[in-house]
Amino acid sequence: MAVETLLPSASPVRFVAEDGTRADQHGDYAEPTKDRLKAAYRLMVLGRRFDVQATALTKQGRLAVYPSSAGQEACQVAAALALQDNDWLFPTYRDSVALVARGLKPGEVLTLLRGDAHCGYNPTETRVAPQCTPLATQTLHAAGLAHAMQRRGEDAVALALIGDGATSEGDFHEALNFAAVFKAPVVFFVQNNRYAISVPFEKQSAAPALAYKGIGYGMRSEQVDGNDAVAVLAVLDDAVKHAREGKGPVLVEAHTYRIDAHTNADDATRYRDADEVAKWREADPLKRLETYLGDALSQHEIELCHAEAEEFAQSVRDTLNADAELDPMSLFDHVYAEPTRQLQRQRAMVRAELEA
Amino acid sequence: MAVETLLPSASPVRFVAEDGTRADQHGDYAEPTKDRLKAAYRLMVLGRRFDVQATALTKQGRLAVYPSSAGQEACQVAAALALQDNDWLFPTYRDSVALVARGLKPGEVLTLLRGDAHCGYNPTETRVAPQCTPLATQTLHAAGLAHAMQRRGEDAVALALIGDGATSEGDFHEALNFAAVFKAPVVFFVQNNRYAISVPFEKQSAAPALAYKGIGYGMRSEQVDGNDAVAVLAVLDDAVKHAREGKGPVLVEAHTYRIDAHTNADDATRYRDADEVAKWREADPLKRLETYLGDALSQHEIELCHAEAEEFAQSVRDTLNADAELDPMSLFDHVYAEPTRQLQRQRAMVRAELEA
Amino acid sequence: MTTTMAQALNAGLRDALKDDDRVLVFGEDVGTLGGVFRVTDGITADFGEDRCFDTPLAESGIVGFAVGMAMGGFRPVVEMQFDAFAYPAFEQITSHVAKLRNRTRGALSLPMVIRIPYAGGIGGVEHHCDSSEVYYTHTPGLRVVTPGTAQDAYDLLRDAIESPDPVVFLEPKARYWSGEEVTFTRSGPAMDKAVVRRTGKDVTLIAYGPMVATALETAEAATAEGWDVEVVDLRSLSPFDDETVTASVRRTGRAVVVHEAAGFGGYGAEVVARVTEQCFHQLHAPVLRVTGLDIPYPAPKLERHMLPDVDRILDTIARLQWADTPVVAGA
Amino acid sequence: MTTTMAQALNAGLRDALKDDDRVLVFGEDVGTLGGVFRVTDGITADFGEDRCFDTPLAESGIVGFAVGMAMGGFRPVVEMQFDAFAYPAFEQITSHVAKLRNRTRGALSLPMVIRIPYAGGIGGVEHHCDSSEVYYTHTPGLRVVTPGTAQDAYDLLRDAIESPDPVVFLEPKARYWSGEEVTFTRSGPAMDKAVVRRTGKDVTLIAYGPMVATALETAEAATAEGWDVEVVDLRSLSPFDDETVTASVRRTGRAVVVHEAAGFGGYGAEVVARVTEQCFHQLHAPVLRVTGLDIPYPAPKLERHMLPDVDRILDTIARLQWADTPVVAGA
Ligand SMILES: Cc1ncc(C[n+]2csc(CCOP(=O)(O)OP(=O)(O)O)c2C)c(N)n1
Ligand SMILES: Cc1ncc(C[n+]2csc(CCOP(=O)(O)OP(=O)(O)O)c2C)c(N)n1
Ligand SMILES: [Mg+2]
Ligand SMILES: [Mg+2]
Repeated sequence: MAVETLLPSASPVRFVAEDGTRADQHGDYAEPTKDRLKAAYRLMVLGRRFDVQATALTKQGRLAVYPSSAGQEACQVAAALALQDNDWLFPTYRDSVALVARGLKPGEVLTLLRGDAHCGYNPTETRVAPQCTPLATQTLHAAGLAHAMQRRGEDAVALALIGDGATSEGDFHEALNFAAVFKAPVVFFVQNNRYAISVPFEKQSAAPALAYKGIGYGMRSEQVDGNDAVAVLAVLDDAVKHAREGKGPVLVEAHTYRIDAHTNADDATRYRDADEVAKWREADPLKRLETYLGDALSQHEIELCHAEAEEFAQSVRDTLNADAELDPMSLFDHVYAEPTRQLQRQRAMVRAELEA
Repeated sequence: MAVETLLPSASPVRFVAEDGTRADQHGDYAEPTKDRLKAAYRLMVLGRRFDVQATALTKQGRLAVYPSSAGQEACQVAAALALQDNDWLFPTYRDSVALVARGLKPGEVLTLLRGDAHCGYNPTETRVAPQCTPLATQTLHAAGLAHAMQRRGEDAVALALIGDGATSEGDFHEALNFAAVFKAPVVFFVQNNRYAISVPFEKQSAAPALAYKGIGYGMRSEQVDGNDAVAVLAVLDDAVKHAREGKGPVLVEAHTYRIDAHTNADDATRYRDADEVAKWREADPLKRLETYLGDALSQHEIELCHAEAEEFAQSVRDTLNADAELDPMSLFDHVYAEPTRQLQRQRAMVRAELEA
Repeated sequence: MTTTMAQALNAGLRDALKDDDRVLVFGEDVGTLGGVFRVTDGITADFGEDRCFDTPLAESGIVGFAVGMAMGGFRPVVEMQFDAFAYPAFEQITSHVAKLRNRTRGALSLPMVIRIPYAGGIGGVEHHCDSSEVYYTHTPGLRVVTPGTAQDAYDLLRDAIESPDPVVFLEPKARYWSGEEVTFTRSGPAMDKAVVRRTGKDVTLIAYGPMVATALETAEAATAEGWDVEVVDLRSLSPFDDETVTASVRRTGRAVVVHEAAGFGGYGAEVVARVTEQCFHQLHAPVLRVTGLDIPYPAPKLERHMLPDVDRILDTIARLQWADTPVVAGA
Repeated sequence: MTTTMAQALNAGLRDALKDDDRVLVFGEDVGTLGGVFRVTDGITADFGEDRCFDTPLAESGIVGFAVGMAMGGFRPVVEMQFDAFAYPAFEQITSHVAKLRNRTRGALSLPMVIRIPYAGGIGGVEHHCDSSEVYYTHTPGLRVVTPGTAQDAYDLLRDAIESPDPVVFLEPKARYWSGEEVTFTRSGPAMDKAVVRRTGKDVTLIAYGPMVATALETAEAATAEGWDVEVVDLRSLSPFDDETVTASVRRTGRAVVVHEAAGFGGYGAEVVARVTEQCFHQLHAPVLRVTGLDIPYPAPKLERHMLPDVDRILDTIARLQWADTPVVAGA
């Protein structure tokens, strides 16, 4: 009923201005420790390098498709850092950098986009759901899983990533409502990168901000500058804590920007100006954090991060340049727990074809 | 962006207190004229009588099922009165009284519930969409139709009725969003009667009120005491005007109560207390309006209303007691504009069976 | 003592809840009310709100939430209130429920049951009477079963809940109130087996769900025409039990498939196609179908013309070229 | 000059927009971008945002909004971005688009087209390659058509937009870039007619959409085996053109149906069932199916094993009991 406590801040939470200086627009949010910020920095460097590498690999045909995270590293890294090992992450196709930040191996992350299999990692072990393509559907899974954890008395939170466009889908609405009614420990984290493929946010929603949807479900909500890693981490830390303490779900919207095209297959020049992109390149989250950290981050540390990222990129290349062994017979393995008679017959057919 | 203008009043708009005295909780809303209120009164008497009659007819097996509007007459009558002839109404199965108030013939209204056909009236002529069963789906049709009218330069508004439970469906969310993005002249009117069959509002939503959903779409919104006919009419008049003037859609939530069971087939004693129902019977919208109108409504006028209602009930009985002629051959008529070969064959089969 | 199908389902849910505390029942009105068909009657009272509860009114929500619950170790049994009201959940069912095991190469499984009261014959208004089986049977990764008897309602529901695969459990709502002696010992055939409900030597009637009783009635009536009709109840629509069905058709040499759903692209087409492929040279006549009409489900007062009945089935049996002079059906 | 299927569709949309100002094109990314497959390329630029525009990202919303627009006198042509992303609209399509004319006894009609790029063969990741035709063909009230050629893409789309009935228009996305000489004069057969694409006397290959080209290739390859293969392109999946198909099968006495969708409960089952019923005594062998496997659509690197190809079709033709010694397929 406390209407005010459900509305987001009137303007996006910020700790750091665009030029890297301190901005005091963060209400009661506590600033993350320098160590945490440095950890974020390291992962953002790694993530960006990974992203560049993956994009390059599409040009060489080693990846079928790649939706870049460029410009959204603050959001994706913070999403991973805000979670503990036993928490669950529900990512979309866009969120490969979050998976890398969560510690998944590049080969595992890229299995889907390379076209080898639908999911390259074990969700139970990693506590990362398969990267989700049918938009917004994963938000319901996150709510259900969070509720399951709550029932089992496990101290685990679920964080669902979702794009601005996908918030228009009915499933997003149903997920927010279920989560709020069941007080499930889930954080819905909208990366509003201003585009759904070619459709700008203005055509997607007439809301003052997507975070204003929270109150309609009785859910706490917040909006944050998505290119300010300090702010995103502070807000997500707080949201995850809120959820973990059993106080209910939280909706967080980060205002950010998709620097690259939707995927390598897309041509963004068809629908937006170079000027707009250039402007947002200036708002680079990585540069901003680096400036803000200033002396807290030595030149040596920066170099170490980049060196590690280069090594990581090399390992990405190595992994992707080796062809994975794929067994056509595996097609029939996990349709049901046991293959049906019909599948056994079809397997025999394919085997015979391969042996012919 | 003007956040405040999008939020509903902090408490439901009211002109009349429960005891029929004046209540000043209506902000800037203008009070409808006495003539309009008397028209509303007349239709509420008529609607209530219709409702009682329809419920009785289920007991005699003349209707397959009937979802009663008892307790919601203020909402349903106001919905009809707020619209002009060329406006469109999108009702649900619950809203037979709104259809009666709109001037549809009882036989037309009850065709669906009698089991004769899916829709008993001509939507194009009456500008009333078929009563909708798949919950929330009609809200999208209303938004689309309103947008169509807007494009054609027709001065027509669409008003979609929907229950509290149905607001949980994804389609409701998508409809609000489409309407807001296209600035369609549509009013979404939620009759929050506190139950979705057996499920109380508390299990349906954690929102402070459903009207708080509006801001999440950038849509004007309001909440109103649904048992105060003066307030409902004032708020809907204003909402329809807003939409008609091209200022965009409006979300209105009326707080009311479903006095009867979900339908005659339901047993509400399984899930709610007699006390609760008794309390709400006291909040009767009809009695409240009658008291409020006081001397403006003569005893003679009241008697005339009741006499008209009795006559109307008689016509309902007459219509329903005569069996409609149903031609099985009509089954094949409107599946496609022209019956396919397959349907022609099936029609021949049924005809042969009937002639055998 | 007779148990109705609704009661047998209720017993099945109760026994499953007792045996396995990962089992949860939820959906619209399944809690305090006990469901609009009373299938969950008394369960919340007896097992607590924790095990059987109402959700907000959103079918995609219910199924998607159940997916998350199943990922989190539970075994959700969810109810869709009516056939057509499962359509909002279609994306969740098709893109997730059916595929999650496959997408994760077995790392995640979804042991969940989606109960759907389906088909007509109860005088329901529009959207309350769809026979929606094909939408599920054509979707790899789902199991689809449907009981034709109260005993099977119990047995199949227990099996479905224990299955490691997601199961769409179709309940023939017109049969909810029909009763018989039911034993709660689970001695029945496996979930994916069809059963011969009545033996006969002239023609095999293949039916499922709401049409099993109609098929048995027809078989009785057919004796008057001198036809000895065998009745097979499919029980499992996906996977299909070829063995039982083809064995029967090979014996009889003739077959008719019966269902309520519209015929075009209906489940019967699959039955005809596979039986014909496997038994072509034992068939004396083409396998025929008796199905619902290819129209939206009619209003209550006309629904009887939609539904296969004894006469329509007998008429079709009569067309099975008994005369040994091939009659060619016109185009 | 060759025109690709995507270009032919673009031309069809343009000509429809020109001829009838009630026609509107909308959906996700169809405006400025011209659609992810560029089918609507340049249309917004040339006809204005008023005639071709982007909507919010919600498929149920798009279809439901289109229903309202059609009730209001427009003729919406909406795009679902990919097959599996039409599933959120399933309730709107099944319960409203298919039924509104029927529910209102003809008072309202819904002249609208739902364009859906479908099927695989383009190396798309999961959920981008479903062959979802059965979900629509089994739903009375919908027309379902699918072009196999660029010429038909133009002709069928124009017909679909002019149809008084709602049409699900399935575009075989793997064929978007395949081209041929196209005339924009609409001299083709009616929307609900199948066509014989190649005459032959030994066996009828029945195909549609993405498999028409594969069927024609197979027919060429079959000459090496001495089989003279007739190829029928169905074009209209619902309603079905019995006349053309059965005339062909009666001539050849053998038939094979080909489609990409999973076989079980697939569209091919309906074709087998009705051809068998109508041509039983002219058939020398059961009508066989070559279909996708009964598994979720595989990842790109394995998709070729899913899809019917020339070899698999030839193998199946070989099983059509040419030897005149009946070979009984095992259970
Ligand atoms: C249900 C559904 N509809 C359509 C698509 C096709 N599609 C893939 S990504 C995308 C845009 C998503 O935009 P947004 O949610 O803003 O996420 P972003 O890509 O910007 O991260 C669309 C339309 C889909 N994957 N799922
Ligand atoms: C999509 C869908 N799901 C379920 C139902 C079954 N059903 C009919 S009415 C109803 C409750 C609706 O409650 P509410 O929206 O509050 O409207 P009310 O009946 O109270 O007017 C339910 C669950 C339906 N008609 N449509
Ligand atoms: Mg986006
Ligand atoms: Mg209600």
